[in-house]
Amino acid sequence: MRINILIGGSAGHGINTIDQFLTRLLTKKGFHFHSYKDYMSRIRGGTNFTHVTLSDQPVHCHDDALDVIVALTSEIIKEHYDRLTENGLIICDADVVLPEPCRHQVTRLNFKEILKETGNTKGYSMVALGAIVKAIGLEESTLNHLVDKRWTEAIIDANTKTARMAYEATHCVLISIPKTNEDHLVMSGNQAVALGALAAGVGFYSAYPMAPSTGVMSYLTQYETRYPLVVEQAEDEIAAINSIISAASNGLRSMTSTSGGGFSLMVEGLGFAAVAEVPVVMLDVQRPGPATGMATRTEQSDLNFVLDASQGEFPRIILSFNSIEDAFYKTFRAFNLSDKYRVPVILLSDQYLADSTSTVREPDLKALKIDLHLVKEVREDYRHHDLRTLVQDRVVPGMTSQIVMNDSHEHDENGSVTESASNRAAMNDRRMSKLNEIIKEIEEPRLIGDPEAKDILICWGSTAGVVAAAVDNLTGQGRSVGALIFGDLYPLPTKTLTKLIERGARLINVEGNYQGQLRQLISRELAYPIHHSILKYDGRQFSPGYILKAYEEMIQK
Amino acid sequence: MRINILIGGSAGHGINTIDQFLTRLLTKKGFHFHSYKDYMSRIRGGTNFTHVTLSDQPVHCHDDALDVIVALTSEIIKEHYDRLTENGLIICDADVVLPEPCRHQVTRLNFKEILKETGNTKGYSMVALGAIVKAIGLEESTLNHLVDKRWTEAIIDANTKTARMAYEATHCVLISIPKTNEDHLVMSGNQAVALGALAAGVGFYSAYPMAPSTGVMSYLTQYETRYPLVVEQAEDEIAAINSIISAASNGLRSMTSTSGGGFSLMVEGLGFAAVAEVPVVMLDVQRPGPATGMATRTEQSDLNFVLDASQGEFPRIILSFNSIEDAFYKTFRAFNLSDKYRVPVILLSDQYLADSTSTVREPDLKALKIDLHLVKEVREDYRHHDLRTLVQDRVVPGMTSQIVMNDSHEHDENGSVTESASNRAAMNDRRMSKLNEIIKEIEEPRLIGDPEAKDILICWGSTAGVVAAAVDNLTGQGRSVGALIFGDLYPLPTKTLTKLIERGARLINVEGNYQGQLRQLISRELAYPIHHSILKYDGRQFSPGYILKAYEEMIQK
Amino acid sequence: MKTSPFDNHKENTWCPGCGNFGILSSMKAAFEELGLAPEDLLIVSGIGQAAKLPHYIHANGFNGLHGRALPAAFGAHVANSKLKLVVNTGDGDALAEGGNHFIHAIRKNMDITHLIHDNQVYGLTKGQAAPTTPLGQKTTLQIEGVRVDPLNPVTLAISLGCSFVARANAGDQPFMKEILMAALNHRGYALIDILQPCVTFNKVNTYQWFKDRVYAVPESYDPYDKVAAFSESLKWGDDGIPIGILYKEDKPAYYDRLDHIKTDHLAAVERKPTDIQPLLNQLKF
Amino acid sequence: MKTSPFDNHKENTWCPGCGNFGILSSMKAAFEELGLAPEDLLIVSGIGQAAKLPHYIHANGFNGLHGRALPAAFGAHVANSKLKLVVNTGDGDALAEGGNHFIHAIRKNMDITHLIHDNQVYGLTKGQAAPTTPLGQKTTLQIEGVRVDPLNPVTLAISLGCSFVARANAGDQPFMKEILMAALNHRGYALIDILQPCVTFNKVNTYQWFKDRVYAVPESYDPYDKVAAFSESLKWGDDGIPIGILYKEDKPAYYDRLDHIKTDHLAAVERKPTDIQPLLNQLKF
Ligand SMILES: Cc1ncc(C[n+]2csc(CCOP(=O)(O)OP(=O)(O)O)c2C)c(N)n1
Ligand SMILES: Cc1ncc(C[n+]2csc(CCOP(=O)(O)OP(=O)(O)O)c2C)c(N)n1
Ligand code: SF4
Ligand code: SF4
Ligand SMILES: [Mg+2]
Ligand SMILES: [Mg+2]
Repeated sequence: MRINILIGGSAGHGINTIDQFLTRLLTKKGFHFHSYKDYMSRIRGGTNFTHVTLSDQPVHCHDDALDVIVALTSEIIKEHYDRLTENGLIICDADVVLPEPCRHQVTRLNFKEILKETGNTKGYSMVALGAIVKAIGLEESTLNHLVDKRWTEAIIDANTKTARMAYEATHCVLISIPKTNEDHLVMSGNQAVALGALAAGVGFYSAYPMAPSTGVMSYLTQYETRYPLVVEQAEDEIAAINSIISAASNGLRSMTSTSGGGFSLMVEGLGFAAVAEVPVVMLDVQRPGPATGMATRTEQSDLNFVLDASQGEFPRIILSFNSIEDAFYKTFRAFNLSDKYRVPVILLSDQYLADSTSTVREPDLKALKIDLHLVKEVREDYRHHDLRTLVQDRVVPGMTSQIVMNDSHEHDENGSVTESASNRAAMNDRRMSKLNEIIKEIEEPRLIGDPEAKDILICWGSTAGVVAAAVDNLTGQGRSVGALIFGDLYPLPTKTLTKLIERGARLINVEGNYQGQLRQLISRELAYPIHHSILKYDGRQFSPGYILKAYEEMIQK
Repeated sequence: MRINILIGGSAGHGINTIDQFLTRLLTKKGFHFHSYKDYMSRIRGGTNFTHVTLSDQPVHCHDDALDVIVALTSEIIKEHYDRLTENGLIICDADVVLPEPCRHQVTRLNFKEILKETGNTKGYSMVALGAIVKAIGLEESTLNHLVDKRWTEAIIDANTKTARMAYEATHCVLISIPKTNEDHLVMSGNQAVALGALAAGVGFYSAYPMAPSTGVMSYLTQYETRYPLVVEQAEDEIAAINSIISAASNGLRSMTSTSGGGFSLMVEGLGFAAVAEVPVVMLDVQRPGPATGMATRTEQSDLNFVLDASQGEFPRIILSFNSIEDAFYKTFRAFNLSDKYRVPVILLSDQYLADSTSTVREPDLKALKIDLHLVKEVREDYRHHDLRTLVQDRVVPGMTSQIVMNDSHEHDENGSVTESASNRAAMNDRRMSKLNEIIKEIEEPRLIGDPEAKDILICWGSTAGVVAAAVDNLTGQGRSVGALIFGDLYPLPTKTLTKLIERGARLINVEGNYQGQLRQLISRELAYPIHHSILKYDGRQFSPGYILKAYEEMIQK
Repeated sequence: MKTSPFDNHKENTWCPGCGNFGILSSMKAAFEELGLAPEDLLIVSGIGQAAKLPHYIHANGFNGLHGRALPAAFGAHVANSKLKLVVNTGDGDALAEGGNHFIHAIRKNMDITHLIHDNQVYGLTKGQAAPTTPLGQKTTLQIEGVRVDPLNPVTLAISLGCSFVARANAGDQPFMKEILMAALNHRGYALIDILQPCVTFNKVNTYQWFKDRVYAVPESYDPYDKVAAFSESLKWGDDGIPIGILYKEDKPAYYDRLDHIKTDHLAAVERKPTDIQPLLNQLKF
Repeated sequence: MKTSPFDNHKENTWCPGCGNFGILSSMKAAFEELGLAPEDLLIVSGIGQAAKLPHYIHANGFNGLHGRALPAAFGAHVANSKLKLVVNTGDGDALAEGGNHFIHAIRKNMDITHLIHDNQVYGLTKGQAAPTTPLGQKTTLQIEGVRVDPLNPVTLAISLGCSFVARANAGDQPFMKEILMAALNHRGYALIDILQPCVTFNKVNTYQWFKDRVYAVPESYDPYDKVAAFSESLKWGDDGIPIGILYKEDKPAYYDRLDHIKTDHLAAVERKPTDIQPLLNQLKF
């Protein structure tokens, strides 16, 4: 059972604060939740909202129907009123305009009045919190947890008092839902990446700010001292990629993050890392393109781009995140893969996932192992690009007395420039053949729902959560459908896919882009056409309802 | 009938000068020729050669077998001796080491001696020219044409004298070949692009030097005054692309050229041009990647890259050059296509084609028409990104009193930033739907050889010439084979291909890259697998012999 | 409120109180006073808060990529040198992502007015350090304070021989308008570093902070003395912050260096394919 | 010929007589005199003739992308600040493609020695203008002469507060070696602009041309006076070309600003996934 709460207003209304405390309280109370942010590319004003979905089960996406709308502006009602369930509840400020007649329960609170009374002029968020806590049936004592280490006692008192008043003034109570007793962590998509990188021992992180990726850097920067780690804001993305390549070539695990526009500037560096066989991890948090596009919106349209970005040909690994928890593990794994094969690893996230927060099972850190694949003592016969082997540990300057050359040209086994035709062909073979090794470690896509169903939805990245919810829903209706969820994307794992094709399943690709880019990749690699697509490219993430509707329409035809 | 002459030495030996004069003399005498350069990425020393193929028919590639080797260093003999035909001739300097025993005719000239005698110390090239002219059976008077407007009378005299001495000293005479009476032009691949751009009315050209593309800029810069035209060396490739976008948005036809590394830096700009619907023409003269790769070598490995370069999704047109003549027309056409559809056009050349020179039929300039698609008077209902139409003339500042906004975000019909979901989807539809219009103007690949043959070779770009020679050769042997030659690459023309697939032809792709990138594109677009490939990725162009051999091996299996 | 022919009616998304509003008004006022019409102008920008400006003014606009406003201005200038070009960039836009273009655009001395909205912070991306953020200043990202030395755009421009270098204070609109008019009247590269309070992310360099520190260079100041201008430009913070025209140099503007171009509107030149016949003739032997 | 522990036996592809040979020899001599071993060094470069240098010396090398030597040096410095970092770039490499990194690398004052092989031309790509090519000088591409103003790397570096700025002449190896040693001994960003004749493409700025014009700054010269140094740096050409140490500034080097890093070899720090347990604990509510 899931409850959906949408809380919206203008930038400056503290929607973020409401979200942050609400999700903390929910976690404390043993709920699972998923919360995503919809905000405009501006600092003040406009219309922003956060959408919190809570449950006793892990949640990976939002739903279409809303149980509670908290509206600080009339726009929020205008936009989302239609989504309110029959028993749904509206909590709103005094001047918010509601439809006439309003068929729903309404708690109208005079925010300003309450705040005047408690002398807490900036406490908008506390009013909202008090009301929501009551609405979802939690005890008043829950509000005792409205604390933050940056607050003074006086602030805490005023806040709690404010929230209590709102609690009291809220009359409508939703049926409360079962809780779990597990201990979860709360993280955002961007945080999960930062934590995955720290777990992997990242020692250098350089990036240039760019929504929606900046959160990774903001998180890491807080822990520079503890790890120790250097986080440096670069002058541009070109500097970022080139400095991490160099740091990595000196044995330090290094990473950069950006969105598509910044990735564009890193393209030359990507090829350099590949030819020099220096391991780097690059995160692309996708937003709608082309060019500046939509800074705070979501899309899955960079797959084609990162698949073949940069001149010439070289191996690379592309992994996408299916959930926040997955983002942690995939980032960790990216470093090991990159070091082992000495190839760049590109992580694909997107605004929806990056800016979402959810409960996450606590990772078992002891089960993780860092493998740097560095040469620790002088090796007489060392060759930096050894034609006799594909997978080799590497020498970095200053770790032994051995010297080494990292080079951006075509080079011989020792990194010296050469124009020899035979060397060129051999080096190209060496690099490209790595893909045959890498594919052995690539994870097959996950098949969920009915594995024998006629219809199999295909998706990747953050769309996984939405597709899973849609499949659950259909299964709940007693219908047979499955979904194939891709996390690892390149080299494309084809075993499961081939089996589905062989048994004649009808494949339907569900992607947040125009062209159906995973569909294109499958077609390119398997020469197999997928004829059915559910696509969305309006800057917003799918919802389960959207998929269901599109699916129904599709099968009707 | 074709005669192949290879002339080689060190950088500094004047190999270029020999090439330049030899090809001029040949043209004067009514021959067709093709000449390509193989040089190292250094200014002095090393081993460079030029390979001239002459014929009474237009020539688009070199052959494997050599009729004449002119060797100024022993390395040239070491590398190419095996290619000399039985009746072949060696012309070499006194100290050049020949194989023992040498089964061939040899004219050994003491270059230094001759030069001492004629007092023409820098005349290496003239000695070589005199000898070659004799060797291929031309009259001595041919040497009267050794003139250049930069030379004084004294220089001309000394040069002619030098060449005459060498002519006399050369004893071996090859059977002379028939000539044509047509009047041809002589151009290099890079010059053809520059001329095509000038014919199209290019008014601004900005680029950053990068081999093997720099020749385009060097040629254009000579004619700044005449046209009038601004040619500006940019501080980097990012500046180049952004300034041409802006110039084009102000109604001036603009272009940039680079090689893969520079293209990497232009990727963000490419997407910007597309979203702002500003027409730009970009030339990528391919060289082997990744990264710095091999500056003066050739490859066809940027197709995948340019196909999806830049974040997000947008329409683009990709055209490749099948010959030097074709480079002229494709460049001209690129501007008209770009202006009509307001999409970026990417031209794919490569080092082999760019640095080659050949005879070219004189274009009929009167048959060409420039179409700028600009709005010339104020239009009340003008919308810069009109959702009611796909193909529209555009307003540029300062041509009428109408004002206009060019923008890199997702925007509404007037170029204003908007975050509206429905607008986003509509604009994406508008942009991407242009591809359906563009495909109507895309040229189908050319089918040569036996159109009904079982085996059809597939190729693109400069490999066309080599494949055509291979097909000629097989046809000459009485064997049935065809070839499908792609010039226009994206949107991929599929009609001819589909017919071949339907009639069950066996497709064999021939590409100068590792992955078979056109094969991948065909697979992606048609979900049709091509199982046979002839690939080369050692930094050198195919030769007809290489293809024949690979083809024989393939069919043997 | 006064209306202007440069008003447009798009929603403005700057924070209330932002220094950019003053810059926008002063620009409009300067344009009006100079008798410019919307179609005479092309307002070019990159990406950032400052760079939103072309959307808020009724005139031709070019809102390009982050950091790339100057190459864009260059291209426009080549195509149509009759357009009055005004470039609006943030400090990050102009000096970080776009730093290379800045140093090279100045070398061309093209005829533009370039405004750096110098808020010493990245506004649009929520408060990270800009190249002009003082050493040690704390930001949303540099939580322990910036650890690299700040870059002074005025000093940099003078060292590069920029032909017009000024500084203005967004809190003083009349003064700013005067500087703007002088810049617009200058033939060549006119740079104005505008002290622009970001009321949301920069709590140090506020209207008051600037007000307490700025001083106009005196009448006696000779902007043609490069070494003196360099010396003056080094002043900052509690030592006072000079505003006004700090440096000038007489030299040919870019278009005046193009001896071969006889038109001021290159895009309007009629061209025909047959124009290249002479070049083809050269290729016959 | 003297041999050196820094000799390697790769074929050198520079033109005979190129100024780069002198730079290479002086570098080897300076390293020897300072008692450095090949494994202590990391020679970083971009792409160009100058940038081939790491291939011609027996030491750790990093031959990166055109224009990107400085970010590469930065990454290496972060990973292992014990390495002696020497960056070799062409003038195009450092100031055109890499111009943005130049201005920002100086702001960090990282501990490197940066040599600009200033041949006032693009050598490797056959003679186009570099940012340092004089106005009006003809090149293989600028056939009517360069029409944008040249950029003076020394002036630029001084204006940015680079902590060590010098100029040397490739035609004077003993002097160059002294400067190199001083730069290598400097903690912070040491820039040396080296006047490097390109015998193939620059027929103006030859060995003789430089010999006739260079002068060493006198003993009395105070490199700590920024304004005076700026003024001195403006001298060029027939007015004489100052060589020697032109500017110095005492300020913390990059690593000394990293209060939180207690090691000089960050890449050697042992790390375990369990290190992040405290962070996970913070995410429990
Ligand atoms: C290639 C690229 N990188 C990063 C960004 C993200 N970005 C947008 S504006 C901006 C900086 C804004 O700071 P500034 O230029 O000072 O302008 P302000 O908002 O302060 O006016 C950044 C980093 C982008 N749009 N494009
Ligand atoms: C991205 C990119 N653009 C262009 C080039 C081509 N390129 C190589 S070296 C060079 C410039 C060389 O000049 P400079 O840096 O002054 O070095 P020099 O050869 O004079 O020592 C250029 C433009 C490249 N390798 N990469
Ligand atoms: S964030 Fe700062 S610069 Fe941006 S609009 Fe708000 S006050 Fe202005
Ligand atoms: S071209 Fe110039 S810089 Fe390059 S090696 Fe030759 S002389 Fe030296
Ligand atoms: Mg700013
Ligand atoms: Mg140079």
